Amino acid sequence: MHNDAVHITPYRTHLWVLVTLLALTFVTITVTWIDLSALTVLIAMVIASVKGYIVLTYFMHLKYESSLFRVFVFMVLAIYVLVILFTFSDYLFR
Amino acid sequence: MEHRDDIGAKLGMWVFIFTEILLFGGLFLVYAIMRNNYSKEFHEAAHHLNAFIGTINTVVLLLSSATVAMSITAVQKGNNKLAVILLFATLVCAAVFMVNKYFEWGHKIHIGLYPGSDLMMTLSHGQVMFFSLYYFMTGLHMFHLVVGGIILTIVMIKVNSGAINTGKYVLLENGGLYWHLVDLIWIFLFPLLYLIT
Amino acid sequence: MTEEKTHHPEPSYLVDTGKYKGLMAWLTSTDHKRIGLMYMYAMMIFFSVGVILGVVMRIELFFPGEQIYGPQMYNGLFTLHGIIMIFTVVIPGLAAVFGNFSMPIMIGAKDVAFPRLNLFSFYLYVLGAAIALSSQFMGNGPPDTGWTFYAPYSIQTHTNVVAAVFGAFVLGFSSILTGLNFIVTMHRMRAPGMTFFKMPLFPWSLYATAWIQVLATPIVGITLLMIIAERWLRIGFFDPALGGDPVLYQHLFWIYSHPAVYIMILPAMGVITEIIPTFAQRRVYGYKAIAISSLAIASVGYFVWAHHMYTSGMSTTARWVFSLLTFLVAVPSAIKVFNWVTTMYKGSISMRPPFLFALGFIFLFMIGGMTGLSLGALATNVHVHDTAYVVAHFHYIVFGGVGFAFFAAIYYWYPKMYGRMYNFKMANWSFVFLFSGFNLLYFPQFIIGIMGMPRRYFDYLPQFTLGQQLSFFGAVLLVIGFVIMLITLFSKKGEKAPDNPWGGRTFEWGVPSPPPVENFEVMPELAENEGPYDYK
Amino acid sequence: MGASNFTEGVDLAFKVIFGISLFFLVGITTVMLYFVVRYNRKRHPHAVQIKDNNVLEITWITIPLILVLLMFYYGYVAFSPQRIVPNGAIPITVIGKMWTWTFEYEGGKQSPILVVPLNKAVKLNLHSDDVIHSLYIPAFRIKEDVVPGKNNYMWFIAQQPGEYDILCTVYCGLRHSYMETKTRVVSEAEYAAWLKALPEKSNEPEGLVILKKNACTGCHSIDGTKIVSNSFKGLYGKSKKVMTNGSERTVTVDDEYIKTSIFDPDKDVVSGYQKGIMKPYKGIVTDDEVVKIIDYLKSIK
Ligand code: HEA
Ligand code: HEA
Ligand code: HEC
Ligand code: CUA
Ligand SMILES: [Cu+2]
Repeated sequence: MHNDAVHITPYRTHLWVLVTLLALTFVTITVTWIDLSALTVLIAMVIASVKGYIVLTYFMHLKYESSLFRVFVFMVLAIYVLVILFTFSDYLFR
Repeated sequence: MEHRDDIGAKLGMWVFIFTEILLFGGLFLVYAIMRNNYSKEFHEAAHHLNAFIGTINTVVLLLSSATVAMSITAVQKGNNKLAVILLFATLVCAAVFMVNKYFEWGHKIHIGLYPGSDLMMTLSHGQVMFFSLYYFMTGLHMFHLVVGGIILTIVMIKVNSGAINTGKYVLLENGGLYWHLVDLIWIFLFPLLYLIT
Repeated sequence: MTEEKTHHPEPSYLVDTGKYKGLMAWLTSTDHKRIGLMYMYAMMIFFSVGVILGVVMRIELFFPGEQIYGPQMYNGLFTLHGIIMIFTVVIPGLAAVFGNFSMPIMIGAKDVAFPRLNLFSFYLYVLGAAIALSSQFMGNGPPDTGWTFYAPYSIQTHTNVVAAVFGAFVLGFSSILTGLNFIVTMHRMRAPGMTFFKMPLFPWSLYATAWIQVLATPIVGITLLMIIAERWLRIGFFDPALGGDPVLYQHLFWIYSHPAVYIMILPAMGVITEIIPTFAQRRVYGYKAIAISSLAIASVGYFVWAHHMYTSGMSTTARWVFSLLTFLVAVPSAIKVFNWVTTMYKGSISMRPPFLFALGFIFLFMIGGMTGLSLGALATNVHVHDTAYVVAHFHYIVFGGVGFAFFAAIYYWYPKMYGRMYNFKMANWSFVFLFSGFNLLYFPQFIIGIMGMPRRYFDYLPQFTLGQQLSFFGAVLLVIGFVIMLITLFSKKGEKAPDNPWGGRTFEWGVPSPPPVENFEVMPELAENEGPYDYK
Repeated sequence: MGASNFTEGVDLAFKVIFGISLFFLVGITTVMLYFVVRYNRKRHPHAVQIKDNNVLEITWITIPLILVLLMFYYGYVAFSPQRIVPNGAIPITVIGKMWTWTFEYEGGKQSPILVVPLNKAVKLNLHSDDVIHSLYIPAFRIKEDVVPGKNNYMWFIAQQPGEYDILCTVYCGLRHSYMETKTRVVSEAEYAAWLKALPEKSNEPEGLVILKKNACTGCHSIDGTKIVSNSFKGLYGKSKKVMTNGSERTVTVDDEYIKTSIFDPDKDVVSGYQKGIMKPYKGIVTDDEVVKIIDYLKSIK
């Protein structure tokens, strides 16, 4: 099955991940103080996505799971993005 | 004979997480459309939210996610005692989050800002929509937080009794995955509701 | 071990071996075969209710004007008819019954991955159906929104919409858990040697179905919750009076409910793909093409939802984008039809009832699907949208397709389920009545639809009278056929069935009829050069 | 020539799609039946196993693909002009309300039927205050939803004089199937004369205007006929049996009773009716308007 090599993430990694996430949180907050109008949303979402990526890879252990799991996650997110895009094909062209 | 398949169990959990992602996905879609329709009003309404409480809650949730992740490491290394402490820390974080939310919602409801209230009816459509979404999204998120909290409590008891151990800890992993999902959703909720003013 | 087993064959799953006896033994069983049968019994009850409601509608429509009851009742009738048929019959349908009964055996597993979760989904199903039905008797009376619950009407009407919506929500949850269970089962529990591309095609279709169940159902879940919130809390996502957008509701509803039609049809196609090779004694023609077309239908089918909304005031861009995508999804269906027919070429065909129903399926599905094409095209849709034409289209596919596949599946696996045969002659007669009644009932609806007869109409203009009356007679023939079928299947016990009455090749025909509790005495395996359909 | 400028295009699209479909339906069914007979077990006891053929698979992917794209094309071509309104089209506002249609012409004149001049482009601006309806003229092959809170529209050129049905196709409640009217296509001169003869917008009593505006008249007539519920004619001052909290009592229709009937109709349900048919109009009809309604009801005693 799992060719026995259970991957143990060291505590240190988790702490670093936490620090990174906290740092990114403060980046978002400061960025939104500066008013960049529409860009603000974009930047905030990009940062949130980066944070999400980190949570998925490290906390949720995707990095060490079989590639099937990564394919699935990618597929699900891709479908969701397409759903949004197709819905906006209505709202943006009204 | 109970047949055991840890990867299968984890796969099941992931698939469940996908459904949760799409459940919230539906809400995020509504948010996106409404923001597109009422961008100015959303802008104004977001000012009414307390970004400070939101930030604290973000920090608390990230912290709790890290402790859950570390508790897995602890169990893998055979240190159940540390794992229990870490899980307990997670639950404390969850409680802090809930208390904060209680004050946040309580304050709004106190000044009469809730769906269907008289004050709400005087606001513009876009603002009403923002608050409707705010209550619905954070409410649903909180519901998941409570469910996650219950799961982790059970897990903690099992770690404590040794039913979860170095040789068998997929339940802990799955509980953790669920908890991270709750965190993941907040990561997107927080800027969308509190920050983008 | 092995020696012992050959002497004492294991008892069949129909024999109570556990702690409980009788009914309790069934209600607490986590055996996938028993759960499958329980789904079937429950479903037949709901189905019968739905059928009666349908016939009651037809009686009222026999003449224009009010005959025996008023419009409020009619509106309640088609709503309940739609809710029962869609949410409790065809969506769980073949996946819940035969997915549970046959799929684990076909892939060489002892059970599904999470047997207890499986039983839990069954109870959720019963609970959800009960809640949906209770809407009839509580509060302000039967909901009258149609099964689509379109806002803002569903927010404003005073009937008991919340119960119906919540019932649908619970049913959705049950469906998600079943899908989850099947995905894990098919990933983790296939027999040694059975790669994905050696899996039989019914499991393949269930695999594609399961992904839709898991990925589309949550969207309708949250949408239904929003409807409840609107009714209770004055949260106005879809209510224009509060700044909401009713068209957004339609998007969200169909993001699920279009893929849901593929949740219904894919397992049906899977069943047909099993039946044809068995009765033609021929390897499935185009195995890979059929397997991949299931995935193609599932994935492209996710993105065509707005073809239900061409007249809703969407942007022109969205209209043509969705029309184009709709046409793309028709192609994989065509591939399947071509491959089925080619599988019959140079076969050795025995015309047993399951095969007869499979032929009926192909014919009716083609009509349903092809009229779907005229609905997918923009100009023609605008004319026939929300008319009897649509009613005819979906009955042809949902009932002519899924329903006939269901009959075919029952006739096919019945010997395996009960270890008994049934009377072929009676079965053939039931086909004759069902098939002719069906066409007489729904074909006139195409014609009056094109003439301009709107759907959900309690009363109609005189020019549609003839069509409506033909439909009534069709319904009568159908009910006769249905009764004949029930008698064939459930009245008297037939002779004992052999393990492999049809000469099938998939694993379920290698185990005793009825199968033992853990399905296999010796776990099956597929050799390197062996496929699932190796007929000599 | 079709009844409207769209009729021919739509019918052509139908013909193309049905033609292709029929060809396949008949062809596939025939082949299938032939196989069933020719390779019946009696005639053909031993099946021949045949290898998959990729060329064949690709052929029957490509050909249907081309054919469906052709169908898409015909559908698109016949449809796209439906969304492009020519300049100078006569604007008419359509008001869809549970369960009546009202057509408002330039100058605010209103009529319950749609009258349009021959060979002139007409634009219908669709408007609803309650729920979604859909305006459908089968003979013209057009249909578009009337969505509250949204400005949807449709247009057409009527090409043949005559009377055609108008129907509502989105389910909109109790009397959805009665929400129908006619469109009359007349010559330009006749149209002008008709429009002129149409009475100016209401010198009707205010109360009646309010009743019409809220579509009360969809259920309550003002001339004594019974629609869904009792007529308003002669209502005021009558004594009635009503169910209050499950017990029957007799009341006299007075100001107070009418007010509760409008704001909370389920409180006193007139005997013989179900609860919940009439929705509460609290917040929709104002107190002021109720007074005017009562005044009007008194006047048609
Ligand atoms: C099992 C259920 C099921 C299935 C599989 C389908 C399949 C399809 N449906 Fe249907 N549909 C419904 C159930 C289903 N539908 C229901 C319930 C509704 C009404 C909902 C409501 O409003 O209440 C509906 C409504 C509906 C509409 C909206 C109608 C309206 O309200 O205006 C449309 C529009 O595009 C549509 C299109 C299609 C198409 C293009 C397919 C295609 O997938 C069909 C593909 C199949 C074929 C094309 C036949 C096989 C092919 C050949 C034999 C080869 C030859 C063909 C070619 C050369 C192309 N359907
Ligand atoms: C599975 C789906 C299904 C089935 C089987 C049926 C069966 C029937 N339906 Fe339909 N129908 C719908 C799904 C279905 N329906 C839906 C979704 C709507 C839309 C609702 C809405 O508008 O919101 C609708 C709407 C609808 C209308 C239109 C209402 C309107 O728009 O005004 C009418 C009109 O008469 C009608 C009639 C009938 C009749 C007479 C039958 C039958 O009674 C015919 C008789 C059938 C039989 C006698 C037996 C057949 C047996 C089987 C198929 C299965 C056997 C199964 C087991 C043994 C387990 N139905
Ligand atoms: C959906 C149909 C419907 C509409 C629209 C409707 N009503 Fe009614 N109304 C009823 C029914 C049914 C009853 C009888 C049952 C009851 O009392 O609730 C009723 C009862 C009443 C009564 C009491 C009549 C009596 O016979 O004693 C009054 C007054 C009334 N309505 C006024 C109105 C007004 C004013 C409006 C519009 C603002 C309105 N209704 C709109 C269906 C309707
Ligand atoms: Cu108005 Cu249906
Ligand atoms: Cu569809």
